[in-house]
Amino acid sequence: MYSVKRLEIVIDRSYLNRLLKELENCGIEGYTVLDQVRGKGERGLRESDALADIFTNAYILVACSEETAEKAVAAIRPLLKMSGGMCLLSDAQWVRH
Amino acid sequence: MYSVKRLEIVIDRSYLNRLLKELENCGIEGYTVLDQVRGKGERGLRESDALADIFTNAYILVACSEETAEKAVAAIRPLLKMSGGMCLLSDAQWVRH
Amino acid sequence: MYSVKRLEIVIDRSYLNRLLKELENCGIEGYTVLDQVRGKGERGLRESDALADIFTNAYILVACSEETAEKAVAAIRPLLKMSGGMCLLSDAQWVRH
Amino acid sequence: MQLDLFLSNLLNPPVLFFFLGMAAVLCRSDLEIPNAITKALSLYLLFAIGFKGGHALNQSGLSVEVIVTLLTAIVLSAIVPFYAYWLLRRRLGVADAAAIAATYGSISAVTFITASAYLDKVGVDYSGYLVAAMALMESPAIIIGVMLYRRYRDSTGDEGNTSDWGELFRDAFFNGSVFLILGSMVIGALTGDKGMTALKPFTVELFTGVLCLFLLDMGLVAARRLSDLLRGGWFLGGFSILLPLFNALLAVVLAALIGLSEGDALMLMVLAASASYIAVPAAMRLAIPDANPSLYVPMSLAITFPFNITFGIPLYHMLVKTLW
Amino acid sequence: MQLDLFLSNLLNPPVLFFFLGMAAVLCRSDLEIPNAITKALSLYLLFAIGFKGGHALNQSGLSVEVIVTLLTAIVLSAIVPFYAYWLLRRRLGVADAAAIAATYGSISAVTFITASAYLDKVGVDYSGYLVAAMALMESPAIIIGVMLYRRYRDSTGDEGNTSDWGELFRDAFFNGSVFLILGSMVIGALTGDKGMTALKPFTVELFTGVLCLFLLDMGLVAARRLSDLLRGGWFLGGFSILLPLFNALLAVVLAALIGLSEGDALMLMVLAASASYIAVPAAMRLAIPDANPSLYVPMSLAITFPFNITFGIPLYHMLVKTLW
Amino acid sequence: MQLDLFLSNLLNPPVLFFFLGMAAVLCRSDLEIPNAITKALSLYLLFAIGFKGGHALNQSGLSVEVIVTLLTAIVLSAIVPFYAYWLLRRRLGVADAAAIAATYGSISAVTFITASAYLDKVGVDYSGYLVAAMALMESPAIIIGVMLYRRYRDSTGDEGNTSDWGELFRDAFFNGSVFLILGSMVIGALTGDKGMTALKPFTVELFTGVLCLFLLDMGLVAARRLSDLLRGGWFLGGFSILLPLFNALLAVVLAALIGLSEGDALMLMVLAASASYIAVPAAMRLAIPDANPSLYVPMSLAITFPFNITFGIPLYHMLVKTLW
Ligand SMILES: Nc1ncnc2c1ncn2[C@@H]1O[C@H](COP(=O)(O)O)[C@@H](O)[C@H]1O
Ligand SMILES: Nc1ncnc2c1ncn2[C@@H]1O[C@H](COP(=O)(O)O)[C@@H](O)[C@H]1O
Ligand SMILES: Nc1ncnc2c1ncn2[C@@H]1O[C@H](COP(=O)(O)O)[C@@H](O)[C@H]1O
Ligand code: NA
Ligand code: NA
Ligand code: NA
Repeated sequence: MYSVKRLEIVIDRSYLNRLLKELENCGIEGYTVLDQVRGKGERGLRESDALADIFTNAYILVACSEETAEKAVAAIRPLLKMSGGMCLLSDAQWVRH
Repeated sequence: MYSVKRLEIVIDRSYLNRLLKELENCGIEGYTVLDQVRGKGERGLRESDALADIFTNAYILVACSEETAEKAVAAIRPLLKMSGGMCLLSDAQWVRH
Repeated sequence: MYSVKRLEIVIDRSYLNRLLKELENCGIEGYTVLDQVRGKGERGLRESDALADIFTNAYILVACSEETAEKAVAAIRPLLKMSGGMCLLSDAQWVRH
Repeated sequence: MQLDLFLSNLLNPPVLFFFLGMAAVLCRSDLEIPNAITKALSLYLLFAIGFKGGHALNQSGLSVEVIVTLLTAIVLSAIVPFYAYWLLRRRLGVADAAAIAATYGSISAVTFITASAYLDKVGVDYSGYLVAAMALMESPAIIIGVMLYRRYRDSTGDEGNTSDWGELFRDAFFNGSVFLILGSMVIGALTGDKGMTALKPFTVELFTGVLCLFLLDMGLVAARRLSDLLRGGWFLGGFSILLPLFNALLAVVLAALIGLSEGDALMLMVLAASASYIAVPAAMRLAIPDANPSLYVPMSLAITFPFNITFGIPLYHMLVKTLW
Repeated sequence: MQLDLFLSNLLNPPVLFFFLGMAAVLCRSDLEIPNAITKALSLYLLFAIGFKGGHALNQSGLSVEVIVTLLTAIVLSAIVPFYAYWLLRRRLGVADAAAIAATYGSISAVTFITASAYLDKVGVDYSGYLVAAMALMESPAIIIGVMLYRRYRDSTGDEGNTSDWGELFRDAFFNGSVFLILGSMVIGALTGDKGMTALKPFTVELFTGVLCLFLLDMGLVAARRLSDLLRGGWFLGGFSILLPLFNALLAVVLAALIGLSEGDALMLMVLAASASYIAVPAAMRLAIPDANPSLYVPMSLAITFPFNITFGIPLYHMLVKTLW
Repeated sequence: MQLDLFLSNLLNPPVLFFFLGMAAVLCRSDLEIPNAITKALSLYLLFAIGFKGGHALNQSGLSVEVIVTLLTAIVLSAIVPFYAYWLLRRRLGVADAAAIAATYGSISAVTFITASAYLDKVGVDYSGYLVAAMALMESPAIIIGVMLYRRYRDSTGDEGNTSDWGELFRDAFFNGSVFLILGSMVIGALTGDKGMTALKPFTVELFTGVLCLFLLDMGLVAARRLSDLLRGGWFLGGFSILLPLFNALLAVVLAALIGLSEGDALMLMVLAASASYIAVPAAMRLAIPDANPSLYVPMSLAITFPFNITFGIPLYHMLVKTLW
């Protein structure tokens, strides 16, 4: 087991692909994605209606080293600024298998 | 970046709307919802069957100040008591964008 | 409120039932499951296509005592080794209701 | 000849698909129907049955006969919860008794539909406007169940339950399935023959096929839920068969009194005997939170429903044939 | 007789189901259609309408008349965004104006489909190849909207927007709905009568039924989105009705110039008057991120769409009847 | 005339929709079909094909001819994995070789269905009861693949693999798709003409339309999975075409021996040549966890399947025509 940073991001799903590209550019090699979550924030309620399919959020969970996390956070900030969303950092232990 | 509390709640989806109303009453302005998760707990297995659509859980993630979190926890306790469910509190850093 | 360990596992969904059985054998009585998440890791992209329905991950969240968590981690390691996946441990407070 | 009716019913593809679903669970097959599909199938069935019922109403008009039948149906569904509650209280607490009483006062659209497929098969007519009776029987029992609960529960320990009567009436009368069936009925009645011509291939011709898939799914769900109940002992299992029989008897008496035809009488019996597993549980979970859904759901879904679609329907038919 | 057209349209089951959906939201019913089902219904409609259009093209061939009509349609959809933008800039910023302009230059397949159901009902013919016109009108407005945006926005504050023209063209011409409708059209054209025979029960006979369910869903969504817009005041509400009317007028003039038939002229008007709520919003969200989707989506979905399918279609028809 | 068969097959709407799906991925369109819909389409196809097959069995009865054909089919599917394994071991490890061998011993229902659409189109009859052959050919290869794996793997490093033979047999014989097709077949056989009358609009008339949508989806998936395989070099690509050809040859010899008709011989060849991408991968992932699914899935799904439905079927037909 070793310490990692847990990065949790909620973002407008329209921008998910750009976000994942940014993360990979920062050297992040693993992530888990939930394609459809809903929520509320500064931009109000965001609930998918599947017709105009642009009111949905995606949730991304990344476990990575502290260093990479810092790089990633810096890289995705402009995207989050443009699209709205949330980014949380917390601590965890990675269980080696 | 500043410290926030991460509040994670799993609740019978029938009560999701009441829960969100309670949270908003406590001053929580942002949350993320997964409408359909399944699980096991004191009340046994809970897996949706979409016919009698009352055996499903919802998952709610909230990032908020410690103070708000405490208020929220107090407010939703009776609901959780009635419906069953789980509530976890942990620490995280909110990334400002 | 009392301290618990948060165990987060991402695993090939084919092995979800075996994993849950292992967890229950370790004395874990509560868990929450997301049946369909996608992601990337050492084994490359994993995105469901619903035809050959074996490229999907499941996400499992468990809150349990530190002791149980350690037992569980030891028990599921061989499974994760075989199937791939991720396991994170972090700290949280369980809100009693 | 009596056996004939049973065989005729059992060799109905929808009924067989229900058992195929149950068999899949027993064989521990991994056959599964995604939740979104279950909902889509049920939306389709409600849409189609409502629309056909509306078209029938358009043809028959709102005659005295129609109105008397509808009123009888409503009264029937409002009486059932009272004696059901009284019986259940022998063994259960207030909350569970009230929730189960509501479940049995209300109806199951799919049981109704299966009965209509049966009548088609054996060549007996029934009035299309009975769909309206079905739609009107869904909600009253919910209100009465909750009234019983609020009247008799011990006043302690339910501070969490904040739902008021307004919400309750909305849940009872505007819940998705009631709303869709009533709405489709109104549209079917408004658009008449022209509407039916345009929608016939969709609402009429596909109907049995969709019903088969839906019953396959119900078989899967019922078999999974059954184990929940079996832990509960014989009282509830027996109740789930005997109460429907009694309800059917009450219905046949009322049907005779108001002079319904053979097919219509059977349909009224089926409605009375059927129990809800969609609308009522959703309402009960909110309005009677301390009732245990692992009782009222499997009772209606895993015992009463299969009993009705296999033995119930031909049994009720035998009775009507004897009396009429 | 004029009123007749309105009634004829209103008593169309699909239109009534749209209002049923809206009513469900007003009554706060919990009626819901799972997202996967919404997508499936829309896939079906695009598939079916494209295939039928392709079959029609196969029958008509690519005559001069067909080509002139298609070119007119494209030009029409390319002009609209210019004056729409110019009007909107009176009140809105560059981004919002450009996004809304694109929305109204493009079209709504379901409006087109509803109009064709209307024409079937009142017994007026139209050319099946207009489906090709519809498909070709989806994308140009997207390109022009983004051109306007990139030309006029103040150069600050959009570092985040990294999408280039290549991506944009792909989003405009290869987005899922455009691709499916065009692809099905090509297949329909290639397989001709043989293909149609095999697919008729699926693509033609079920069509109205599926359309009803889809419009039920659109009613649910439109009613929910409406409140977003009402906060925005009357300018946008008025615009969402007046611009379509103007577009329809422009279309009828062009239709007269190139000598379309009564039915074809109506269809061109409907296309011009309709606004996109699927393809364009998806493209705008990426290409004009600083435009507010809570404006352009409800304008097209919750005002223009219901207006067109209730009043617009018969109104345009009245006009054509007067002129032709 | 030979070219004719190919064209006839290529201008089949389902085949064209498969290529439309592939084209969507190549054009990087965002066309997508929700997972729940994929599953619903596949449930429908299994339900319909099973039911039709059951009805055919009901008509034909279980004659000696039928039984001989079914036994031949089972034997065929049990032999293939042996020589496939032996060939694959030249280049691959035990686990991968065994899993791929199982994949090619088993069958693909959609390939079978596409072949039946082709035969309808060219006007050649085949026996409906071959559906039973198809259903019976799904499972044996799974068992044999796993037997090969357990026999030849080096005994180290698989402590994780705890699945026993009981589980394996259940996965092989009761997996969802096998169960549904067999179950529907039984129901079709039991309910005979009456059942068919009730279900014809759903199971027969809609069939080609649903198949088109499903193949559109398969095209999307196949094109996405293709890149996984191309990294792996030419051996597996070549194998995915040559082995099916050889299997078809073996099948045609057996078909001649037992005296099948032209259409039946073609269908047996198609079954032998097709490879599984649903049931077998699911079983292999559990029973042979160290085999790489990024090999066996794209081989069957992205190479063998498209090869069979475009070139294979008319090629096999040509061969049968020459020999018969
Ligand atoms: N405080 C919060 N806690 C949890 N989720 C949030 C929070 N704030 C925003 N979100 C999520 O991020 C999405 C976009 O947020 P925003 O850009 O602030 O509207 C929301 O729809 C929520 O899903
Ligand atoms: N220890 C736990 N860890 C994770 N999830 C839990 C835990 N306990 C309960 N849950 C979730 O909360 C739901 C309701 O719990 P309960 O009311 O205890 O049955 C369960 O179905 C699980 O989804
Ligand atoms: N560093 C990571 N952060 C988040 N999720 C991960 C990470 N690594 C792996 N995963 C998840 O675990 C799954 C299997 O991982 P792997 O076995 O490494 O391919 C991936 O598809 C992801 O969903
Ligand atoms: Na009843
Ligand atoms: Na337009
Ligand atoms: Na094979």
